[in-house]
Amino acid sequence: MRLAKLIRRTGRVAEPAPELSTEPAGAFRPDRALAGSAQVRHVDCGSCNGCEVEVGAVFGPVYDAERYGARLVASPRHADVLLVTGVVTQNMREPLRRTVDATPRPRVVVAVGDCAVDGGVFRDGYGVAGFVDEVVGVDLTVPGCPPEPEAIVEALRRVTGR
Amino acid sequence: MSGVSAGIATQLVLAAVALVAATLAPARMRSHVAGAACAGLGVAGAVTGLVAMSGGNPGAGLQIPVTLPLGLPLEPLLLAPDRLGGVFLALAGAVAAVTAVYGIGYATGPAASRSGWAAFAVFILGMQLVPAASDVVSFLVAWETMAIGSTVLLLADHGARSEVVRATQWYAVMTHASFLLLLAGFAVLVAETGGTSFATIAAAGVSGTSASVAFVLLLGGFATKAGLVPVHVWLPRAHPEAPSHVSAAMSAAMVKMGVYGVLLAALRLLPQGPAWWAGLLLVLALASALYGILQASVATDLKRLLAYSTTENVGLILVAVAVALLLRGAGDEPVADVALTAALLLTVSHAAFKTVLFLGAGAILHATGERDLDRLGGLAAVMPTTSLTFGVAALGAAALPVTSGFAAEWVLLQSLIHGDGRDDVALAILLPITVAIVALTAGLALLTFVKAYGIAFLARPRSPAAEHGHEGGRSMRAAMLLGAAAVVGLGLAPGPVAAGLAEAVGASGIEVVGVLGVSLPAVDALLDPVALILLAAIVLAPVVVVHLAAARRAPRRDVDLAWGCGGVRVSPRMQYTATSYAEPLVRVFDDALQPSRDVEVSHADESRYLVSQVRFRQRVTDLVADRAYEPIVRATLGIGEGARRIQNGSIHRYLGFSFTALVLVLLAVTW
Amino acid sequence: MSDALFSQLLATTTGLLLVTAVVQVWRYSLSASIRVLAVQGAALGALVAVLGIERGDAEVLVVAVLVLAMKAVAIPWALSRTATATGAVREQAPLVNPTAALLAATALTVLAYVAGLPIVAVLEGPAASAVPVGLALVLIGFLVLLTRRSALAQLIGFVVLDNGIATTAFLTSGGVPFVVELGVTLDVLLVVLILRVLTSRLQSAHGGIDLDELTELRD
Amino acid sequence: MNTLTVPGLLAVQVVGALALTPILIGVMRQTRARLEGRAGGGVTQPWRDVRKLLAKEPLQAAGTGPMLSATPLLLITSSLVVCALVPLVGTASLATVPDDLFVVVSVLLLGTVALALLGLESGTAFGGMGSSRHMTIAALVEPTVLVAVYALSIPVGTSALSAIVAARVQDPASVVSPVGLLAVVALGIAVLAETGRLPVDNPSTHLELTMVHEAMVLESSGRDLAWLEVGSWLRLTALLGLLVNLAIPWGVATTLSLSAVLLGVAAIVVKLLVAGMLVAAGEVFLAKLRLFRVPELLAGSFVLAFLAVTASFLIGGAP
Repeated sequence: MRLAKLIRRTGRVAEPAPELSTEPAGAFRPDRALAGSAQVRHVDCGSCNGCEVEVGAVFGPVYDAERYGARLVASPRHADVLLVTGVVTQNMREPLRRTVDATPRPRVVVAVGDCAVDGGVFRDGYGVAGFVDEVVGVDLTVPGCPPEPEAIVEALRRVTGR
Repeated sequence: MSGVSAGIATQLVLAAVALVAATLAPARMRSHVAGAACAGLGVAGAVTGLVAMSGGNPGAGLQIPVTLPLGLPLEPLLLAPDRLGGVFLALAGAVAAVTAVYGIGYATGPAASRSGWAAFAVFILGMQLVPAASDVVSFLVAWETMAIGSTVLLLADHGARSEVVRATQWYAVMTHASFLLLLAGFAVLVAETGGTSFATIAAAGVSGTSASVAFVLLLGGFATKAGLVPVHVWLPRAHPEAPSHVSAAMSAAMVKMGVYGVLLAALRLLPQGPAWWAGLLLVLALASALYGILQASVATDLKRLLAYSTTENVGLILVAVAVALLLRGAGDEPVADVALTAALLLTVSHAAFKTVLFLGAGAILHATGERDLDRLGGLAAVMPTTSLTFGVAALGAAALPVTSGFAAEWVLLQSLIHGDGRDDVALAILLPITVAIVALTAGLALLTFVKAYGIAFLARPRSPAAEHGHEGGRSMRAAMLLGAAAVVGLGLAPGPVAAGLAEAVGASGIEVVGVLGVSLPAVDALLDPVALILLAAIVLAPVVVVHLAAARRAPRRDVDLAWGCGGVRVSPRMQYTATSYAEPLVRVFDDALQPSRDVEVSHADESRYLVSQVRFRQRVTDLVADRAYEPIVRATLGIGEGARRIQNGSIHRYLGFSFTALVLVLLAVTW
Repeated sequence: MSDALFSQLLATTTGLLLVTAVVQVWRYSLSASIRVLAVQGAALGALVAVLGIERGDAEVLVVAVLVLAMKAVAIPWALSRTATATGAVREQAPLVNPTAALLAATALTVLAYVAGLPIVAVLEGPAASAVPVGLALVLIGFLVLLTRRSALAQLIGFVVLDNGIATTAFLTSGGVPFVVELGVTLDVLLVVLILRVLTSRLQSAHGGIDLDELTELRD
Repeated sequence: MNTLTVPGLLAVQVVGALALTPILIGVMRQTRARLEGRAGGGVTQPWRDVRKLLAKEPLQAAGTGPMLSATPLLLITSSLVVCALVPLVGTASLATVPDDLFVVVSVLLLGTVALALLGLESGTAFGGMGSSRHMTIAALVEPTVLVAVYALSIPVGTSALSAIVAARVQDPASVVSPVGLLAVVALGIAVLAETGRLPVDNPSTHLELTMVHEAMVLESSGRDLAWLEVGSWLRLTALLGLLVNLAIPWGVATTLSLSAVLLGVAAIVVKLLVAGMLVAAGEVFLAKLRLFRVPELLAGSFVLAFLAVTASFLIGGAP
């Protein structure tokens, strides 16, 4: 009963959806197969967990990426989009490769956060194998340390086109 | 000379041929010759059975005039199967034929020795004479022949494995206990009626206390052979140790002779029994069904699992029989007939799929030397035929469409839910409980056989032996395919089968409908597997079209590893094993199974906070055996010890014994 | 009212009584148990009312109102007060595992039906045919008393038991005389209140209402 | 020509189920999203997901066998057959394939077994885990289902679902009779367990260790996954539909006249969507039971079903 009251009081917390930006992001052309629906698998390759917080927020009530057709899934076999966060450490190089290989095509690899995009502060660290684009090809990048949830949402919306 | 008697004579001749072949044929071609002869014997039995089933000319058969110099009212031995006997004769024959064919390729070492094949022939002959016998003496003779043959076969591997001896001891003791009970039971009947032929006994219509005594004794004897709880203990010991084609024959056919016996006693010899007989039978049967499947679902030894599932199935069969008797007592004839038909359907279908399952287990044993599911896996890739046939049979055992098991269990459930308990308290309480237990049994059977098939044939090999598995010889594959075909065939055509079986027990109201479907007007229910398949095909068609279209656009891609969270290596030891698969169940039924678990954690030398390895061991023992039998066994051994002390080999003491005896006798005389 | 409707209502109310009893065995969150107990009281009241209307007996109707007030309002209220006071929200692990207890409840119900058959046979009519439910309630109440640790849960079991007795009484005779019923119900309320006091004392003494703690009073 | 044939009706049911199922799931997700204060992906999202999955390539790992591609087709076949048999729109059924309850259950179980084998086949720890739990639950649900329908079948004297539903349409009193209520409640719990909803299984979990159904399909991708999803959604539709038709039988077409069938379609659509919303709303308030508490739940539902049977026998609660 208390929960019911709470629900009634809270109502809808999702913020109104911002405009879908139309200018193309680099060379990225969204695959028409993924229009309107993109399952997301998040891969942490050695992040400081700053980006994780933001990614969590993306799928939380406020930003609610699900309304654009993006949903988190439990297995790359089910996924279309890989959100890769963090600079790739030695131990995560092979798992990342396998994860990408385990994702059926068409697939989109999104590098989230500066570390993932270009190594960020960890670049050339002793345990670092390189940034994501060096290990597996990257289709979309979301710079920022950590990136704004809006930015991540926008990247996902480029894929789903909603 | 009628067809039946000709058939039985042929069987006797073929048995003799088989014996000669087994003893005289040179070692390298012994299996072929003797196996062929045994198969022939089986076929002869099957044909004779079918003739008798269709009621060729009742009473006709082989008369063997004997005169024993005893004061007993002996009538001539008569081997004339009635229609019910025909069913079981046909069943035993068919199973014998398939297993013999399998044995040609499978039997090696002791099983293929002279004694091995000779015993097999004797075993088969005895099994086929039991349902043919229609008088007490020949019945008991056939029964004992069957017992001896099977015991010798069971001993085959005693040189190689020590468990075999122990298993054989259990089997021998139980089987002779069964024989004694039968002897006593029949003795009561003969004493009451003054005749040894079943016809005489049935005509006399025994009733009252003596009838009850006889029934209980006979039930005890037949239940022991049929492997009901609590006298099932020999099954899980004997079946795993016997050569697989023998375990197949034992489990699929010999155990059924116990069922035949119960039917013989309850329907033919003592038809007018009071209700509590049926109640007793029902309780025993329900206990067996539930306990059997529980043990099977947690077993990891494949053949042990199959043995317990046999207990379960016999339980279900006798549930049907008991319900039929109850309903008959309540005057609900039509539904009782349905239940009776269900019993026979279950019998036949169990014979079919259990043969294949044991033969499949044999093929696995043959290829990998493993019986332990925890060390198998991935066999589908290396043993396609075995995988296919075992899979089909497992479907049958799980009572899924469209196999024989499904049709049989469907008829059983129909008969159960249509028994009207509104004006009979006993029914009102027993029927719901029965439905519930049967349903739970069915559910657990599902899990059991998903486990058996999935763990053994799917996933990746859990041991090098399983990795290098290979298909068995041609005769083995042929036998398994034959059995699997029977499972599917019986499932696709329940109509004719059910009708035929109903005829055999004089049950009315079973009709063939449509192509091969069965209809039960008594409970207005209808099952037509072929139509069901057609419906499935129709609804599947559009899906397939879409599927193929999609397949053309996006073809399948092969990747090297299954998804293990990006794990760099995947070892087969990460997989679920049979033990872990049954773990939730063991927890749920903890009180009923009382498993013994022990966990050893060995620490690394550097620090006792680092664990180098954890060993987990779980054993589920047969509570009934432990609680009920161990005391008896211990007592017996104690007596044996005592006897040894008396008898210490000193000649003087023996002389002393006889002297004392002499003196005592003299005293007694002079007194 | 028409016979069909009467037996229909009878079946529904008794069925409700039975289900609520089973749920008592099933759930062991105290708050839920108390709510279910209230429902059961209401069902009992409704049953009495139905009987009253059918017999056209005003007195029985009054009793119905009384029962409703006591069993559906007063007692649950008292219990929930105790619950909040002692802060006991959830019954800690019961003595026997719930699955077994549930199956036991089933067995008891069947037993009740069998035992009730002669009664049903003696006094005819739809009302009589529901008597077994009353017996089942008594038995299940006992089961709850046996299998629960906390004083409150036992109180609930006790009330279920009393409901059972009341049900049986109403269904068999034309309802016990007004005064007796009044006495009994007040009695129960009294017991509840007393035990409530005891419970709070127990709470203050042992910091819990687990009756097994009382075994320590021995030495 | 304003009457349908029986095959026509079945076709309506199958096609209708296929069309409605994604919407039903969408509505359930949307309800949940709204109650959580989110905007939600819209009711047609499941449609888009399926369309996309069909366009994607399936992957096959080395060492996995035929089940990977066979199971999806088996599952959806069994679900579609059940949709055809269960009286969703109307109570007419084929002469040769009556909607006999035991047949329906066995066909469902065929899909269940296929899923379990798929889980075992992948040879990963998660697959086996899901499969094992799945089968354990299935085994324990069995008694509830059969006994519950046993209770429903006693007054009608047959185990044909259409006959049971038809009888309830004719005689609304039997709907509120204790026997009917008990049986339907028990069946409801069984259905939740069978279709992997809360509190037995959490369909939207991402944590492998808490998974039952999800864990078995972790290995599937592309169109395989599409069929698996649609298949298990269809199960939900069929069983939920059966449940609502038993609880609120009104509106089910008892004749084959066009008008009756249209009414039946409208009725089942409304009932299903409302039921779906209720289930989803209820799930917001529920937490997943620990696996070893599930038997208690099932035992409870079993007791209800059992009481229903004994009641209908002993107090003759059923007309």
